[in-house]
Amino acid sequence: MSGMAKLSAPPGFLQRAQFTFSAWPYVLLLIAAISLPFTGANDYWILLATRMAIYTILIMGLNLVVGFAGQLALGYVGLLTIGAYTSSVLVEKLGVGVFPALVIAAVAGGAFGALLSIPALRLRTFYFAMTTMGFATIVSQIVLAWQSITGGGNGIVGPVFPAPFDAANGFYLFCLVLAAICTWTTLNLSNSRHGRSLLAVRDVEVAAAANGVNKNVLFLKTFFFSGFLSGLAGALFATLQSYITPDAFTLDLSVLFFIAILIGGRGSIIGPLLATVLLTLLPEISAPLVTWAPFLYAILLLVIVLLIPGGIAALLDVERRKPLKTGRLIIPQPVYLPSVLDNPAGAESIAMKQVELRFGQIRALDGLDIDIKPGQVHGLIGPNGSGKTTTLNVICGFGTPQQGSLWIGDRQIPFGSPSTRVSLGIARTFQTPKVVGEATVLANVMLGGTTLGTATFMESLFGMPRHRKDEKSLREHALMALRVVGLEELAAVQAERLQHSELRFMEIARALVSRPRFLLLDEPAAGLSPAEIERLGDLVKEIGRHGTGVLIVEHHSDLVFRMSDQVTVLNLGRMLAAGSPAEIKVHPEVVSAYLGV
Amino acid sequence: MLTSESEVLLDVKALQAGYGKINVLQGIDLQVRRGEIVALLGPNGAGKTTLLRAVSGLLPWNSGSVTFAGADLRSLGPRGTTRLGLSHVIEGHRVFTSLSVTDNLSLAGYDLKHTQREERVEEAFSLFPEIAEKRHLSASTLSGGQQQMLAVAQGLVRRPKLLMLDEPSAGLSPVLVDRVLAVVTRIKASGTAVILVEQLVEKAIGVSDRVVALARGQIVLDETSTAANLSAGLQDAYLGHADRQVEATA
Amino acid sequence: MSQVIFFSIVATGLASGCIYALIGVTYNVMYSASRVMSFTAGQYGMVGGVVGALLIQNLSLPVWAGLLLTLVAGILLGIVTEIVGVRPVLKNLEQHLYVLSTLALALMIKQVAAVEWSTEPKPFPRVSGIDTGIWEEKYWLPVVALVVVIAGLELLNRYTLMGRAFLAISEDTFAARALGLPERNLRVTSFALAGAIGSLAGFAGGQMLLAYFDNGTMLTFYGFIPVALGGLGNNRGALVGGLALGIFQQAATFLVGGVFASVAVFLAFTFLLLARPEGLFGNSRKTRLV
Amino acid sequence: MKLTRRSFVQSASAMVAISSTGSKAFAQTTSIQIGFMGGLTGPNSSFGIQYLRGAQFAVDEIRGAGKAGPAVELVPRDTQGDPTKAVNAAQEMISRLKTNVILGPSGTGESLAIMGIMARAKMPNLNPTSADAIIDAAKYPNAFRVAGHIAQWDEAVRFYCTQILKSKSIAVIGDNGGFGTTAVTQTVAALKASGIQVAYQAQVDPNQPDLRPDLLRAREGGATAVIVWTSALGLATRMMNARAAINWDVPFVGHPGLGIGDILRLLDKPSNWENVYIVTNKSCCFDDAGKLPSRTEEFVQKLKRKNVQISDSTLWWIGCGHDSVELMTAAVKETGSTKAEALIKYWEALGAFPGISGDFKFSPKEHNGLPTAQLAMARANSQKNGCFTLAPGYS
Repeated sequence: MSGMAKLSAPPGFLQRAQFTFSAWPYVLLLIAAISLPFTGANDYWILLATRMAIYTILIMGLNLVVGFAGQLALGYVGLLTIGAYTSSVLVEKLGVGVFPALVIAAVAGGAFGALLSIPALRLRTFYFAMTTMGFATIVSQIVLAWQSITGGGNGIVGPVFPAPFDAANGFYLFCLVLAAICTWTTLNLSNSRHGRSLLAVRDVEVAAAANGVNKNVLFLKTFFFSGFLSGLAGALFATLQSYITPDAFTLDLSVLFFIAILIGGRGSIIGPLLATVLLTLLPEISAPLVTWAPFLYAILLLVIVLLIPGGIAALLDVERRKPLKTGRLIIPQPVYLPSVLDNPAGAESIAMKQVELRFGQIRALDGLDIDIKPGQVHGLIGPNGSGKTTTLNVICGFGTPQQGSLWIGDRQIPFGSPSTRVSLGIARTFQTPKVVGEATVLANVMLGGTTLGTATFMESLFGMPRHRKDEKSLREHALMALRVVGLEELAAVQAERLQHSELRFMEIARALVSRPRFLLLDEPAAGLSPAEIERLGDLVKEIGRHGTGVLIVEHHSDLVFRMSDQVTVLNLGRMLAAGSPAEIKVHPEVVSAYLGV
Repeated sequence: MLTSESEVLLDVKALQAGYGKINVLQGIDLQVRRGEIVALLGPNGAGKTTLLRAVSGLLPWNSGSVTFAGADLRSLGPRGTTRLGLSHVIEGHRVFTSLSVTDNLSLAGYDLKHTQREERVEEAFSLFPEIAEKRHLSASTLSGGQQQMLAVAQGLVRRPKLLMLDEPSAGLSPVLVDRVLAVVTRIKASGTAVILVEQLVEKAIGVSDRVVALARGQIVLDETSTAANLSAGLQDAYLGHADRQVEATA
Repeated sequence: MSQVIFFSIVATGLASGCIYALIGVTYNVMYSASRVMSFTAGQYGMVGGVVGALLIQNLSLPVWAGLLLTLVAGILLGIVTEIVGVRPVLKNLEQHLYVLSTLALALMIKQVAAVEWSTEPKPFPRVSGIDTGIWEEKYWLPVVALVVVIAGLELLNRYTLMGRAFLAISEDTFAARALGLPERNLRVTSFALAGAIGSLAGFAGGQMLLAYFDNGTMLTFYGFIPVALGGLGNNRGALVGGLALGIFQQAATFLVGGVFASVAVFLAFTFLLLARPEGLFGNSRKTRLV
Repeated sequence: MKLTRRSFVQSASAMVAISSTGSKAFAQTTSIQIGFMGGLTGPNSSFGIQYLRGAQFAVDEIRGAGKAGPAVELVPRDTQGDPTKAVNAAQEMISRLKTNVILGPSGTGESLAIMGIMARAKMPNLNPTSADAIIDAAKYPNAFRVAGHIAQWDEAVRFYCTQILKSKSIAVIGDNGGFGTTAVTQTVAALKASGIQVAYQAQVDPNQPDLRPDLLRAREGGATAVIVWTSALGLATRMMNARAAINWDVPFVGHPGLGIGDILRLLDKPSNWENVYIVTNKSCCFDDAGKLPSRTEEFVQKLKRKNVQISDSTLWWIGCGHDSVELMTAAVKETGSTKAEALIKYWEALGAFPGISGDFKFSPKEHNGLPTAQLAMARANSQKNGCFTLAPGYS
């Protein structure tokens, strides 16, 4: 079945969609960088290039935290310091080999990076920014005070690499290779389920959880990795400086790293890369620039924030300026559903038993029983505040009731912990579509397959087979889901450019990717044109036919009646009536509840 | 029920508005005459609140036009519309609990002259003796119903030409609902027009001259509150009528 | 002898604590009207010191004129912050772009001071006659400034309609707009007010901190701690938090010495914050919105 | 023409024994590129600025004189005292600008950072900073110091406290910056070694508002003199004010920074500046008769004529810049070469070079050019035209 579906894909389409980024800028940069020493450039330029390479290593790591996870970490110079001193002290004071020291420094950086993930998880943006700044100051203070080890104000000699890496060119190429590897790994990560999850956490945290993203674990790994790169960069920095003192690690440097990412563009890799080059060169160009450099950076930052939020990356991206076809129609193709869904016969159903949820005095749910049977479309209607969305949330693990229980078949499901739901076969959409605007439609839909992926963080970093396998199958699967909802032609477009109705269907596609046994739709028809509502109705019916139990919360009663097999009417958190659409429509209590008699 | 233009206070033409990419209002045409009470009904999500917000300038609209007492409301913002005499009492009796009852009312008359403000505040109190008693207490000490009264009173401080009430009955006991709605009729006496958004359909119809029903961002019913087929029409509006919808959209 | 030491710790702690508290209030005033935490808060303090010294010490203006113009400078910076750094990014607050725009502004203010004023700490003039023994100006001036500001804010909120409008906006901006309050003007005003308070803090603390371009960074951090601990928009919290911080800092400095004192402050702050993200006196309603 | 002459010169100079006449002939045709690095903006830039002022003055003088001499060019770079920028600047001078010598940088941190780089490139360096570690004839054969360094200052200061003030119990207080921490530990160690009691020791945050607690502890500890190691203006003044506040008439002895003119404006009352002694260069001190050494006096007059700003300056900083240029030009004149080897050889052989900031003397072993004897203690508050009056007990 799915084979048939693949065959019928437009030729070359999968390939086209595969490249969510184009590789040539990186290739060009690398070629230019490698050829530098052979153009007879003098050591000064080599030095600057080396500096760029080292900063790149750190910024690639920081980019994952700032650009992808959206955590405003201002104090990364602290991790640079830790890396630099770790390697220097190990080599100078303890006679450890240079290369082992390099690794240990990186690990040390990683450890402290991981530590930073705690405030990141617990504190709000500005608070976190402040904490990291404090962290940076404290590190340099301690380095200064801990004379016996760090040499205090006298500083300490940076490690010297053995030949051929002791010469300017040798060291440069060494750093360059490392920088290239780091860039490559972050690229891999950004195009993996982990990268997509980070963006989701940044922009639509709730949706991330609903799609099975475990923020804590993800942050721990990400922060460790970015700390690891910072530590690595620190060690190389110490060698480049040849002698380090605390005053080399200024907050200005930290701000430079930070700003480079925003100027480059959040969620981009090439942008920060170019920004790093730009910002490293800027002060070297002329003397007044040295004095005013921080001011310039600040202005750049302001301009970016106010005028070009996308940063350099947005400027480079010509694709997004190409106008999209207007008057697009969304024509779902339910015939492909079989290759997306695979529901076991005689599947179990979800049951809420006597669930009671109070917010203070208000009883949002007041002893509610509800059954969602596989293969059925279950409509949920009721006046404002009758508890429709709350019901949906409880099933999805948002909001924990004080009483009652939740079952799938004969297994009881604990309340709360939304990120576990998708692996139980429960997928949902949201009242207002929650999508990552910068990411492509395909990437957004692939988020739905987060839990299907098998490749670990590490495997994704180094683009190992399992990672590539994951990506390939997930991509095809996602494209299939897009074809089902009728958006495949928009796969490669940034989600933010879609119309509202298209986003709604995209969310359904995202939900379908997880091969859900239960699909929960929260007001899917809101803001759709009547014609679109029609098609939505048919699609939902079809999804039901393919064995997935659908719960649909909707104000458009007529739509609900048309597509539901079973309708439950809520009022004040209680079940007012349940039955077939026909029964409900004439149910006197329902009518009165609506007309408020 | 044709009206000569002079009588028309609020004139909404082909109004489209929404949040972000969602166009909740799909082209609304609505007229309200001076001193007229219009009940604005419809299932939730139909766009009632959106319509009020668009009119009062809390929400920018995408297309269409709104004129109020002859003035174009485009890009006037809530401040401008209130100054023109259009008061919008938003849903959920959101009074300022950190302030006293009197202060809540004084703020409603922010840029009136001091003496004038005083007297308007008293005027508002006169309509709601039960909150007048608590004038010096913090608004947080008021019950839900009293807070709703305070909110309505806020709307009256400026002696508006048009008062828009968004679900004044939400979360109130039936007694209080009647109490609040009773005020609506009193306001009418003073020549103020009212747009009343309500869930309690019957009660709303009871106090209003005209009934307008919204569904899916469109007006699906516009009748006098005495019209015969009213309830049937409303039932369609709320619970829909599939086949009719299909024709409408085809 | 030991009393002298004790007095010194308390006096210095109180004085610096008052300055921190004032910067904390600066944060709060801006936050209440806009739900924005601005990196510029500390820079107003720096500007207060620098401009004060420039006018009174270098241009030898009379003290009252110097103070007045200093406040004007702060007010202008506050307004600029609102127009450039806050208003444009207010539409989508949840993206927290204000963190970046205000950071940019703060960096710019600092750099201008560094280049146009000096990177060396410069003396700040004595502004009052009273400056002897335990009545040293650098100890009591910040206290007076804090009292004046807190009292002033109280009066504003209690006895003026504008003050109540501020409270209204900080409680429920949407409702305030619906009521037809001039929300934007009030926001600008509150930023102007914040600028004034911040620069007053710097002016009052001039004796203690000197007119130094880098004070801004320090104040931004130490002024934030009382806000974080006291709870956003909670001036009483900022007051208590600020004084506590000042005393704690001085005591720590005396007991464990400079470096470890700042380490102690930072660690204490971080752990308290991790334990109570909404602050010790903060309530979740206020903090939820950021 | 020129080119051939010079290239001939350079290849020749190695073997040709330099006769004075020859040298002049050669010299006329040699142009000297003098790279200058220092924090000209950013924190602690006052030293860098005055150091450059001196160097610039010397260069202008040579140019202005128009006398037979090599064309001298000064290439300044502002490092803002940031080691990272310093490394870039040093490499630029080495590889791109190809200067013949580097003066500076003016900060210890940045100096430490670039010593290795300059040594690898055999770039002659005349360094005015005080960190002991940066001068090491073996490790950095290319680097020569043209000022006193911590060890010497420490020695001079301890000598003054113990021998002249006859103090048996001394407190040592410095800032927690690079210089402070180093100097304090060094002094404390030396004092203990020489059996002097260390009454109290502390490294304080330069922004610490009140220093009475520290001074009280020092007094409790029984200190009869306080050695102060900081160049942070605020800290220095606060210490003097605190000393007055607890009315303790203990002498402060220490860093030249205690004599900066700005201190007066930071003091509660001018008298707080009494009884403070700084280590400085003897050649820039007034003797009992209030006279400067003639050479210095002459220099001051010249500066005044060219109205170079010297009030509120420290003359030996300016002199230091001047002397650095002189040392360089002299070396080129005498050797007729701008080659590193030649310059280094010349300086190492240099008997005694009469400079403004002192009489320099290098040797293959010793690249610290200013003998400790050239240092003296002076009254901190006696600055006039950047010169100081010798402290009681010196003459």
